Amino acid sequence: MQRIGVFVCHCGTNIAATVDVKAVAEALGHEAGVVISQDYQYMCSESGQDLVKNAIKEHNLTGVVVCSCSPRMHENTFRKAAASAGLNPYLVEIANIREQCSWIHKDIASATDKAIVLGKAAVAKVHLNAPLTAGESPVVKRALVIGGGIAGIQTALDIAEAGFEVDIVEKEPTIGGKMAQIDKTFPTLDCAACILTPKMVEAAQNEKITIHSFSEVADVKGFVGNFTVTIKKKARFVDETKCTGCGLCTEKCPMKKVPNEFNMGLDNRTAVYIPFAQAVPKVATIDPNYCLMLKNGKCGVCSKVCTAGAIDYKQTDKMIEQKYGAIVVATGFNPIKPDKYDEFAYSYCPDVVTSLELERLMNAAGPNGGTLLRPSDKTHPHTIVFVQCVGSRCDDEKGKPYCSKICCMYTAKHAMLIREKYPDTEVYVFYIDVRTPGKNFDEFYRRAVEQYNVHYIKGMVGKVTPKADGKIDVQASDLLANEQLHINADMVVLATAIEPDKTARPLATMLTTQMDTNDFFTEAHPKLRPVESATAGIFLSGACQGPKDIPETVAQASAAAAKAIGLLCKNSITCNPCVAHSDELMCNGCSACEKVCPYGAITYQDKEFRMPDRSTAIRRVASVNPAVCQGCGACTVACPSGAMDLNGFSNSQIMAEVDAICK
Amino acid sequence: MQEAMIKRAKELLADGTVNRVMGWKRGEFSYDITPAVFETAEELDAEFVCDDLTQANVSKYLIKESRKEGKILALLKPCDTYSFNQLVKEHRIIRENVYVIGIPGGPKIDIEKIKAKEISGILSVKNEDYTLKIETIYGTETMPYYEAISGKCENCKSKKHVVFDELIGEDGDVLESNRFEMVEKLENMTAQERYDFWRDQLSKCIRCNACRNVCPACTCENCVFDNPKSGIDNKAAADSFEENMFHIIRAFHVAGRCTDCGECSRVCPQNIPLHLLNRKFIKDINSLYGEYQAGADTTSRAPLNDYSTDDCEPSIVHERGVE
Amino acid sequence: MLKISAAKLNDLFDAISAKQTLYIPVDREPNAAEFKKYESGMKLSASLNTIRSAKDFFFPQTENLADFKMNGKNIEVKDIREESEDFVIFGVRACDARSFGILDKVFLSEPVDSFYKNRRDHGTVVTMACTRPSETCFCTTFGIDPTVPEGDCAVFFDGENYFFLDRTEKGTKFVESISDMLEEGDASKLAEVQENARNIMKKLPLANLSTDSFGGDKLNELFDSDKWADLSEACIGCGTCTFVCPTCQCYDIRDFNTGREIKRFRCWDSCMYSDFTKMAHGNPRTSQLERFRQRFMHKLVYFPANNDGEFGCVGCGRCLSKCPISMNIVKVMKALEVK
Amino acid sequence: MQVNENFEPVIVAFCCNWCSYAGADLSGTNRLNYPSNVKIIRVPCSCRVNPMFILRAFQKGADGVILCGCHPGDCHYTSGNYFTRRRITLLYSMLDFLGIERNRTRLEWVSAAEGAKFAAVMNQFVEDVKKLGPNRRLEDLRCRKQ
Amino acid sequence: MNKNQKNWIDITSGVNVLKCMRCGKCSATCPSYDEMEYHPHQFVYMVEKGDIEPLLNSKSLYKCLTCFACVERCPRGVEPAKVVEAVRLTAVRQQGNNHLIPDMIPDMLDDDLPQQAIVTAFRKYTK
Repeated sequence: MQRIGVFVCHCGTNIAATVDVKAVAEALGHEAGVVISQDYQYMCSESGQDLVKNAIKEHNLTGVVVCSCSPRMHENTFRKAAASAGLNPYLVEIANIREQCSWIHKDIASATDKAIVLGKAAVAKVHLNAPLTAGESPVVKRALVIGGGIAGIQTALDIAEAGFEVDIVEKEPTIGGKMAQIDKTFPTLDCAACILTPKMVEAAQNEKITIHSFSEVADVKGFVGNFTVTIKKKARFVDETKCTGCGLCTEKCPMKKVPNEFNMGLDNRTAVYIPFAQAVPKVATIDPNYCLMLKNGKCGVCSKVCTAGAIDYKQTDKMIEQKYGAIVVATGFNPIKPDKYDEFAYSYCPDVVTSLELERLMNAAGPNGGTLLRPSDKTHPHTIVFVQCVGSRCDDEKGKPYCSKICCMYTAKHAMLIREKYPDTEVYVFYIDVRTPGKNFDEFYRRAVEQYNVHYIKGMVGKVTPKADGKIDVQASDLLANEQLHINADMVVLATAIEPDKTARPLATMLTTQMDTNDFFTEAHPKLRPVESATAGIFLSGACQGPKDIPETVAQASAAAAKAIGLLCKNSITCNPCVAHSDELMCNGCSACEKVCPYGAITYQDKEFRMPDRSTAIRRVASVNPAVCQGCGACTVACPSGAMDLNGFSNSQIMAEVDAICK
Repeated sequence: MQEAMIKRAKELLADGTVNRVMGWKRGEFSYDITPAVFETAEELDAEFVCDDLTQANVSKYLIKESRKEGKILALLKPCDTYSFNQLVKEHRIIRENVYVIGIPGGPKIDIEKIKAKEISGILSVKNEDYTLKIETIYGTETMPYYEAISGKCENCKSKKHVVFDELIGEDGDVLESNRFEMVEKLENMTAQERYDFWRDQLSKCIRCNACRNVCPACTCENCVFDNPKSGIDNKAAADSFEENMFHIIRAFHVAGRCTDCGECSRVCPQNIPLHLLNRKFIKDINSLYGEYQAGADTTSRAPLNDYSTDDCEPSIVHERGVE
Repeated sequence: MLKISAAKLNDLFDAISAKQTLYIPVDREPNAAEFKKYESGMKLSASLNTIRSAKDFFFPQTENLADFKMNGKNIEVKDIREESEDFVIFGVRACDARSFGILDKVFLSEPVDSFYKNRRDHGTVVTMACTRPSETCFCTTFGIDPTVPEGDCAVFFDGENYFFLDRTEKGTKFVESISDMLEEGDASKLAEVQENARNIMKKLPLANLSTDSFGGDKLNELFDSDKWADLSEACIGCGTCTFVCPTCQCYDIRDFNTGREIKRFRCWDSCMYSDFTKMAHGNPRTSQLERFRQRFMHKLVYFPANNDGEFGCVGCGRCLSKCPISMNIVKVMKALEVK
Repeated sequence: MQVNENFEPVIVAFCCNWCSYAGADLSGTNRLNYPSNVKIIRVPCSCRVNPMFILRAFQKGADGVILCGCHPGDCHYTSGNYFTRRRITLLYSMLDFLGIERNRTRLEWVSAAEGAKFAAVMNQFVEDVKKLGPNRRLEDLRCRKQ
Repeated sequence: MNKNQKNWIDITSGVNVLKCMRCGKCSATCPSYDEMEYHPHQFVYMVEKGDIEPLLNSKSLYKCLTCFACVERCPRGVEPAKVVEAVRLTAVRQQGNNHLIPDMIPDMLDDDLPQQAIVTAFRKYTK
């Protein structure tokens, strides 16, 4: 026989003003199984909790119903109180008579009636509550970082620092990401390479870190603490262990007309290549789309010149499988291609460039060795126009709806650098708003205006027209002067929007994490859990979660690392016990539940059963991994036989509530 | 055709491909045909029957039979292959243990249709060039073949065998049928008319469970209506609600899995048009989530175990037809 | 014999129903007759028989037995029994009429089922002689003469007139109550009609079905027969045969919680169901073979063993036409027959 | 149609824990009124709601049943409410097919931020059900309140 | 501020002027800019404020070629040309019934008339 205690809270006057709490306690006291029914001023206070605890001990309660505020508020409080009094915490039910009763009704009679019904429903439910014990699942002490940009590198370094093994998977031949392509960084104007490359080397040299460059994540199985990831190591046709990175092959390769991705296609590289001098790992890669040997079987020069014998034309993609306890996503961003904005003439005028292209043009390791020259005729530009918000802040059809966040600052940086190095050059920046929220950011922008005399014009460029004389006519509006301008420019630089990497969406599917409509990963909570995904054990680092500058990226990378370390430190994790479970005797093995499970928590086994007619039979039955199951209950409805049920929200419990309410 | 089936079955038994044959056995009269498993050539010769009156869908028996020792030969009509395939998809039938021969389908004759013409004392029914010659105790009667076509064959959806190891006779195509005609007619009624129609029909239900037990989609190890733990178990329709409840839940449980084989309505002793409930779901699924034929393949996702982010809202119910 | 012309039959029905509730078989749709409460203008079905048997009148499919309430630790029981009203069932066939005798043996022997008895006491069974049997009929196998049915009052139709023969006290009272509408008539043509029907009975395909191999003393050999496996193989375990059967009398008692009180009710059960007579330890008959065997053993062996050799089947043929897979008592009897 | 002014319908609302239940809490926090006829049952996700529960509510005396979940795309469990949407669309369509009044059932998406919407939805729903009167077409006579 | 007028313009243009983020790209792109007293971005801004009277009285109204460049290039999909058109219609309606009807156009066609103007007329009167 159940022995249930009911505790009705006044919540000061919050409840008691509209609900006759004494009447509620009295009415619920008559319910079957209820042995004690009390009311109290503040049930969540220490003395209120003591009331519950004492009653549990004194009356040897088998269930507790607290009629109070929302369970979202104090369910845990009362569960803990019950546990400390020796009652299983899952034998506590809350009847929400504040948010869903006293606060919305004015009439005392009807509010009291409703509170009684809600209380009865909770009593009916608690009759069927079963003690639940949270399970434990072991944690594999190794983390995976997907993406080897500054975010991934920082996360990996921090995790390794804490003493855990980390693998970085980078799809390009080298780690470094976008930061490696940048010349100087705002607002300090220090050289990006000078601060990034030491970190790259550190990552390479750290014993705890394994870098899988030129690799991709092919499959993710498992769950928090116990992911099994398949990594595809793409064939680079060079034996990583043998290549010394001497670069001889890249010098001798006869195929020299390959667009150089690292320099944004502004110059060429060879078919066998090392992306840049400080690449990590410094290993050559053969581009099978251009290599004459791989395409036609005729050449083999690199193989001949390689003293290490590292060239291997027969190399194939390799799959490696590894277990991880935590996964950090750091897939980063790409600038969009501004092709579709005809008015900016990007697709046909070589002197209209994107900001990242300008970075390369100005970089000492770039195509012009650091001298800013127009791509078309390699002359020195005297008038440069910067256009802000290209593809950002648009409506959905025209581009990205969000602000790309970094453009205002890097444009100020570019303008300043140009004015500093080439004082004879006039620089115009067309802006809609200048957004500089960040430490020393506005000061930086003001310097561009005040110290470097960059012409900031509020207005947008409407049309860019290349002219026969090689000049570019830039037609724009100056909103403050209320006039339309024509600027005879030599170069136009577009501050293009940034978007998540294309690989992010398929990856999100594999990880069962959520994404927003722009393909940025969604954090578990925008304020309280900004570096975790909603899927346990998956963390977010850097621009994959939203546009970020370098300091923010590094901060988030370290935060994600801290979260991952927090997980990896545990030997095992406690699981939510309100999970689905399958009654094997009733399971048909039809796979319906598996199809609707968003977490892949359901697997099937062939098991031998003694059937009702005393025969034995091998049957396919479902089993739920309680560590993976999040307890949504989708499977319970998909299951036609009712073999699937959910702890804490079982069919019989919900029906008991329905019955009590409809009575 | 029956001879060809017996001949081929005997060959397969003889060469050891199969050790049993799932077929039909003749009865006391020409129409009381019982699904049966044959183990020898002699049994086949003596009792096997597959004629115009052989209606039963035997695919559900193969759940159990495919779990026995050795391989069984199943003779499946086109509509039966859909049920069979759906059961393979749901891991209920072990495909490797069944050798499937696709046999021609209907239209089959339903004896009830003949009896409805007030022809009684039926001793035999012969199809003579699409006229039925019916010998009765009270003399010989005739009626056109098409007037006696079984309800389940009236709106045949397909003559195609979706799964087979070999065929006897030819394979056909998926047909254009007007099988949703009656559903549409009901949809166009007022809610009160629909309510009256279904009250009239479902109040006839005696909860004999024939529809459930014959249904190839109802293969639960333990049906929720038999399971006291489910909270909705009941043995009898003690109230009109329970008549509704049983049929709504049953139709919902087979929604997206029902191949529209028509067995439920065929076996109902009270002639309740139960298939209309299933067809309503099929029609809704087709129109709201794209054409889907359960059993047509073994790989696609069942519509209720699938979704699209731009699915319609349930308010679509309010926007359609008559209230 | 007292008679009424066919043309006046409905006047008679109107007269009866004015005094008490009258049930007659009517056609719901072709070949689907059912007993309905008579309302003026309803036409007596010409079908041989109804889909459901007439047993519902005395042993309904579901029946509320008692209501009770939990009040703290007390149970408050409400006796809801009420005296039944008088009623007449008209047009019961000989097979169903005999089935009442079989049900009586179960429900009226000690302890008497008061719910059943109440209805039985108040119901008058007016039977109708068969003139046009069907191929599925085999009542003669169980010693029933369909041309002279049992019941409180038997009615015979010669094509023009309905003749009334009272067979019990209740029947006499019934005939008296309608005597003002009846007239004395010439029953000579009736003998011819009966003779004709008897001749047809002899020619029926199941006319030679015999019960010689069955009975209370054949328990062991029949129970252990190796034929059951084959016979039950196709059985899908539905309750169609049981629920259309006029003699099946098993029921289950269940409780239904309405939220305010608990209704204890009984409902027909079927030995074909997997949860039939399920107890704490499980089901005593775990396979469909055992359940299938139970049904036929009960009708052909256990029932006669306890009831002076009377079989638990009346040969109405309903299970022959309604079984989804066409397995039935005739096939079972033929298979188990000792030749 | 005659409207019984005194008719107080029993309304069962199933609310998912993450959005709609929180939305209901929010309407309480904001002191937004809706009738006390509405009684909420908390479920982890709208996809936990079995059609059986909805029918059970009608059986035991509910006059209207409303199901609330996160907006499509916002499900805490990624996809739960998409399954809900299909299941419930088909179920409601079937109930309509059987002649059950359309306005007795509803599905609404209410986020944790939409306290006002929650109250508005409930006000509207109760009003609609009041117009329909007591549930007669899908009731169990044994459970009818005398 | 004339609320009715503003509402009418909002409805007839189908434009939500609140979507404007004041980037001025419409004016940057406008071929008739120099001819205008009020520029496309000002049309949007002034309609938003309900400051419509000056627009109705300005010749700018008739300088818009309805070339749709601003519609094409507006990053926010505001469609300034439709706002201008709506203001123009307001002016037309205020003039009573003495405005141009489509049937009158063929007679008025001039060989020297720029192609653009004809297209504009078509756009304007086939709306």
